[in-house]
Amino acid sequence: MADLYTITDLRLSLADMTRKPLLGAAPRLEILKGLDFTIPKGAVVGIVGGSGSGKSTLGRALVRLLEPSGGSIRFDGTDITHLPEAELRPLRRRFQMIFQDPMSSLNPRHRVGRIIAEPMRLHGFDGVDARVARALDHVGLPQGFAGRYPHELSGGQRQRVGIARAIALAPDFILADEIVSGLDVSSQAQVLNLLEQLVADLGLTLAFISHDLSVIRRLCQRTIVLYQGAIVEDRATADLFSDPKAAYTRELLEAIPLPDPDQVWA
Amino acid sequence: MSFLSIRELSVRLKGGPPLLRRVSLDVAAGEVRGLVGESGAGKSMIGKAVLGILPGSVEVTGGEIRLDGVDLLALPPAERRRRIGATAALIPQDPLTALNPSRRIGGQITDRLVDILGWERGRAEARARELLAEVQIPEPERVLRNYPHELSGGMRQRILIASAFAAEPKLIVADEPTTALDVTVQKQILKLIAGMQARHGTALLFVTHDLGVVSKVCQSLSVLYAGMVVEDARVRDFFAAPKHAYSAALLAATPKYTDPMASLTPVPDAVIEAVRAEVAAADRGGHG
Amino acid sequence: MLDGRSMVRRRAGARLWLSAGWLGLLCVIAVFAPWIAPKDPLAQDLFLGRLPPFWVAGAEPGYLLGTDSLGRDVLSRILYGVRVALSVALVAGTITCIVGATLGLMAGFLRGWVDLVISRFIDIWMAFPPVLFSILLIAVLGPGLFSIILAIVVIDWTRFARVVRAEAMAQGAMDYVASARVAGRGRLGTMVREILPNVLPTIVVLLTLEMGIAVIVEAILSFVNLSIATDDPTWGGMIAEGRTSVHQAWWVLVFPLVTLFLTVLAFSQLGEGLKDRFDPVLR
Amino acid sequence: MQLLRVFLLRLVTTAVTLVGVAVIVFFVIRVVPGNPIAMMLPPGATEADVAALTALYGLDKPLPAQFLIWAGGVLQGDFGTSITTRQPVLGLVLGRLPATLELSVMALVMAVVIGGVAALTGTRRRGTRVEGAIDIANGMALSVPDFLWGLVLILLFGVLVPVFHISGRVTPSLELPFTTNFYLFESLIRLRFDLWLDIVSHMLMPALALAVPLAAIIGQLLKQSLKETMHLDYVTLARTKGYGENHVILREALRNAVLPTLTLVGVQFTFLIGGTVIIERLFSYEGLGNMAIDAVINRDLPLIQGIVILFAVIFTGVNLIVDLLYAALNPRLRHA
Repeated sequence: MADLYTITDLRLSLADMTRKPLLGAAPRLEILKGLDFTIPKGAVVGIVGGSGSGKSTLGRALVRLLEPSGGSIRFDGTDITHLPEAELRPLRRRFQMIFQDPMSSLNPRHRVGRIIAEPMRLHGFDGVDARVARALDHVGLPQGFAGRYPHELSGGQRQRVGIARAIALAPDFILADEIVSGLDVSSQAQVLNLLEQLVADLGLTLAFISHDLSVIRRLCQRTIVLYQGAIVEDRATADLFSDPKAAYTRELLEAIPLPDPDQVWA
Repeated sequence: MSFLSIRELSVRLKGGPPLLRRVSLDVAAGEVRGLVGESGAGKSMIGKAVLGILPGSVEVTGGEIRLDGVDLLALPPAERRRRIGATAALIPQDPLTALNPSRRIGGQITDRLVDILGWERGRAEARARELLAEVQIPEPERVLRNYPHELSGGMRQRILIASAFAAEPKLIVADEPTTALDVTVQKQILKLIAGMQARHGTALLFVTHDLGVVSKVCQSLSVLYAGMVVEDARVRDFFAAPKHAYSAALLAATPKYTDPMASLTPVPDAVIEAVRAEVAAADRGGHG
Repeated sequence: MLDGRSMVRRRAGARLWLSAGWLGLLCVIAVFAPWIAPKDPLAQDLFLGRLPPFWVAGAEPGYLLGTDSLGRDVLSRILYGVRVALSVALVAGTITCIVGATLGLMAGFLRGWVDLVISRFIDIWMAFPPVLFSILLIAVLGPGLFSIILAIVVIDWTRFARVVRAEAMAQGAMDYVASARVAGRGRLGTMVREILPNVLPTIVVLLTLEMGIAVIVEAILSFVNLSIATDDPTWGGMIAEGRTSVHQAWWVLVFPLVTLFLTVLAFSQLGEGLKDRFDPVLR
Repeated sequence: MQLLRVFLLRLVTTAVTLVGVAVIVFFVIRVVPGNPIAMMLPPGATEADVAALTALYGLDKPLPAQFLIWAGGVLQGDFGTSITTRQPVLGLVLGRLPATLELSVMALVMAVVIGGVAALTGTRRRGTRVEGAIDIANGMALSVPDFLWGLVLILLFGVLVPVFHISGRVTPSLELPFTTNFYLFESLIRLRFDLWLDIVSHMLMPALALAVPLAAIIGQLLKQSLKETMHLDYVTLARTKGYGENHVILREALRNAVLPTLTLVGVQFTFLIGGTVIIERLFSYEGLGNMAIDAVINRDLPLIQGIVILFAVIFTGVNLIVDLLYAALNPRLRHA
């Protein structure tokens, strides 16, 4: 299988303004410290790590919301590492993102129908209304929701709108950044099942960022474990769970409280 | 005898729908009881009612909350406040917002001891040092003079735990105390709380949405749906075989990496409908 | 049922209709002033100077609200004064709003050097005392309606720019802006189609507030005798005259003052009312 | 280190701002059509007057050169000579400054007290009619500017119930033993309470007119800030410790709520000082603002420039002080 993403020595640093000296440049804060990995077409890859691991930064670099400071990101053969916004725009249809907080990522003053339709209009799709209807159908929302505002929906419903917006563009790749962390377990299960179904039906490539290994276990074939901006483990999910190699992965796994009073949790 | 005893507690939004529907539960001295439910189920509301910190927009419409045998709801406000301050404490959810940014750590631990319990300042400060050592904070002397922003999130959570145990309360309400933390830190903090609870023999009301956490720290639990207790069980019995269909579905929806295909099962619509009907029936019964 | 939101809405509704009603009435008066006004507002009659309003002993019939020291009818002068007040409010308010909001939106959303330049200008503008600045400008430009409008725009654009800039910055940090980028929207498109609708309620409130301020600025300039041609009736001019004779003829000050007060209040309440009514999040 | 960096950065931007003000005030008066000399001279001046004045101010030179001459003078404390009084501008301006400063500070104190009490009362009685009444009063006070409040006060307390003076700074017939122009301050120092009362009675109305809008802003912002703070976890935690409402508001919430209010109050205080221009006119109060309007009417160019620069220095100074105060009160910056 060909690789959709090839990431080589990816580095990203930000200026640390809190420690800027009186004169001269602020010291750089290394967020990503040289990552190498690939995402094959059709794969479902989990990216896991604690807070400060750089997983969200990595996600935003993949869809070029952030510009890396070193290394390269190749998307389907094209080097997008430093591609200017104007040249990036036609490519953007092909990699989409679903955000963690649907309340903030859906424009509060636009109706759901417009939120889903707008990206398609930008990319010159025809028959947009029919496509909006189909996208709503795909994520299991009734057609009437097109006329509602985001604040009129529940958390799980909003997240479905986020998914509908992403899949409506028929992208090759979707990045899901902690999309169930704000939801209750019952909506969590529903959204995950939906995503699993869509990925299979539409043949999508998915990168799923989460702090929750249990969710990754369910959804992803391969898992990348990040710790303080570096990859500590990158393996098939089943292997990673049965025989974790990195000390941090082991620590993560052992810390998870299973719903089972007999679990040894030392 | 149970130290905390809630009987038929009903709370509603002023002029609005009920938030708690005749909730009854007991916490024995030294026992840890989990309060579980999805958001909006009313689990935090129970903790707030016990501690007398219900928001101004809600009102208690009936029932009693007996703390050490005394019905808190029957006391005048000032007396109730003093009594709660002297016998109960809160471990809050978010360590980043639960410490006053403009006051030193020391004062925030000792204030209750000095102002409410009338301790001498020196004795209170000695107690604070002792507690910080107990929650494994290095250099307690220095930390007492720090402001919150100078400490990490994990340190702040430890300080809040120390502060909760300061007056040797008989009951502590822990309101999702680890939800904001990474799993690895969560484990340390849960172990710390459990250890302190056992050593001090404190009763603990543990509010959480995570059944995994409940199975680690609690001896009994109450499952809530729409402000109603649908199941009240010992932890071992519950995880072996939940009695109510809704709690069984909740358990099935909980992620479990050891058995991925059997976890994360959505709660079936039929179960939701059934439990809603149950709530409606209880409401009718309550009014009829 | 005692629902907090519905109570807020009822109060908002009342003030919206009251203020819109008052301003609507002023518009009608402005258009039909010559037919409504009982007297010629410029006609002087020294024998009828300082007549009190109709309910006070010594009043002349026909002069409902009395006369000023030159014997001019107070009521007619107030009615004619509406014309200047409203044209300044609407024209100056709108232009100031467009200029200031555009600059603020650009500074807050585009950031970078655009923000640097605009912010520096805002800082410099904030270091001028606005009243003195406007008096100075009128002195330089010469009196007249156009000068007043220009002075208001030149001085008050920062009111919009400052607030809109801050708001646009806050909105720019929201994920819906990032998601517009992911969808492939350009910067200008994002600014106009995504950010602007979210900043609009703030702009509307500022706009109506500014209309009230414009009326006041005109009054202040009339008060220091620098507004439009001196004998045209303006509320500020009447107030200036009323101030000098307040101990002899309070009505010359009171009636234009009350009119001005209500108008300014109506403009600001209109803005608050509109914001509450058209906010989809509140609705 | 952080504090020092913030301070130095602010100092630089302040300097840039002041230069900007100087440039603008200089060119606005000259670039716009109209002969500045003709503007400066009273009507009836002769050709010779015009020529003499032109040479005196170096107005025959190109504009940038003129600016440099003027700016060079300003840096050495030479603001030129007033056309109308033939006295040095600096002396005139500094002579009036105390009157305006006393008025502004008095207004600020009144605004803080009124606004603070309103905010605390509104928070203590939140959800009741008292809070509703405070909100309505705040809304009214906020939407009507100082000029109108001044007129309302003149009518109410100068005409209807004439209890306060509505004109001047002090009763003209009084003998003034003062050596400085800080009358309010000096009368206190000299224990001349009779004079002090007279001065206060003159200042009260203009100061109140200036204070009302600012009081409303403080009341509204601080109350909102307090209300938000009251929902924070550390306040809730304090309640569970057994503390009552007053303690929680004053000790836990107030200090943290004051910080966000403070920065806005700084800007608003400069608006208040700007408001003295028209309020002094309204109450015939002999301060800087009243002098400024006279200067404009008399086309006294050097005096106008001097006053505008002085106002700009005060405004930027106030903002600088507020920023430093904010840093000093904020433990995050203080102990960084």
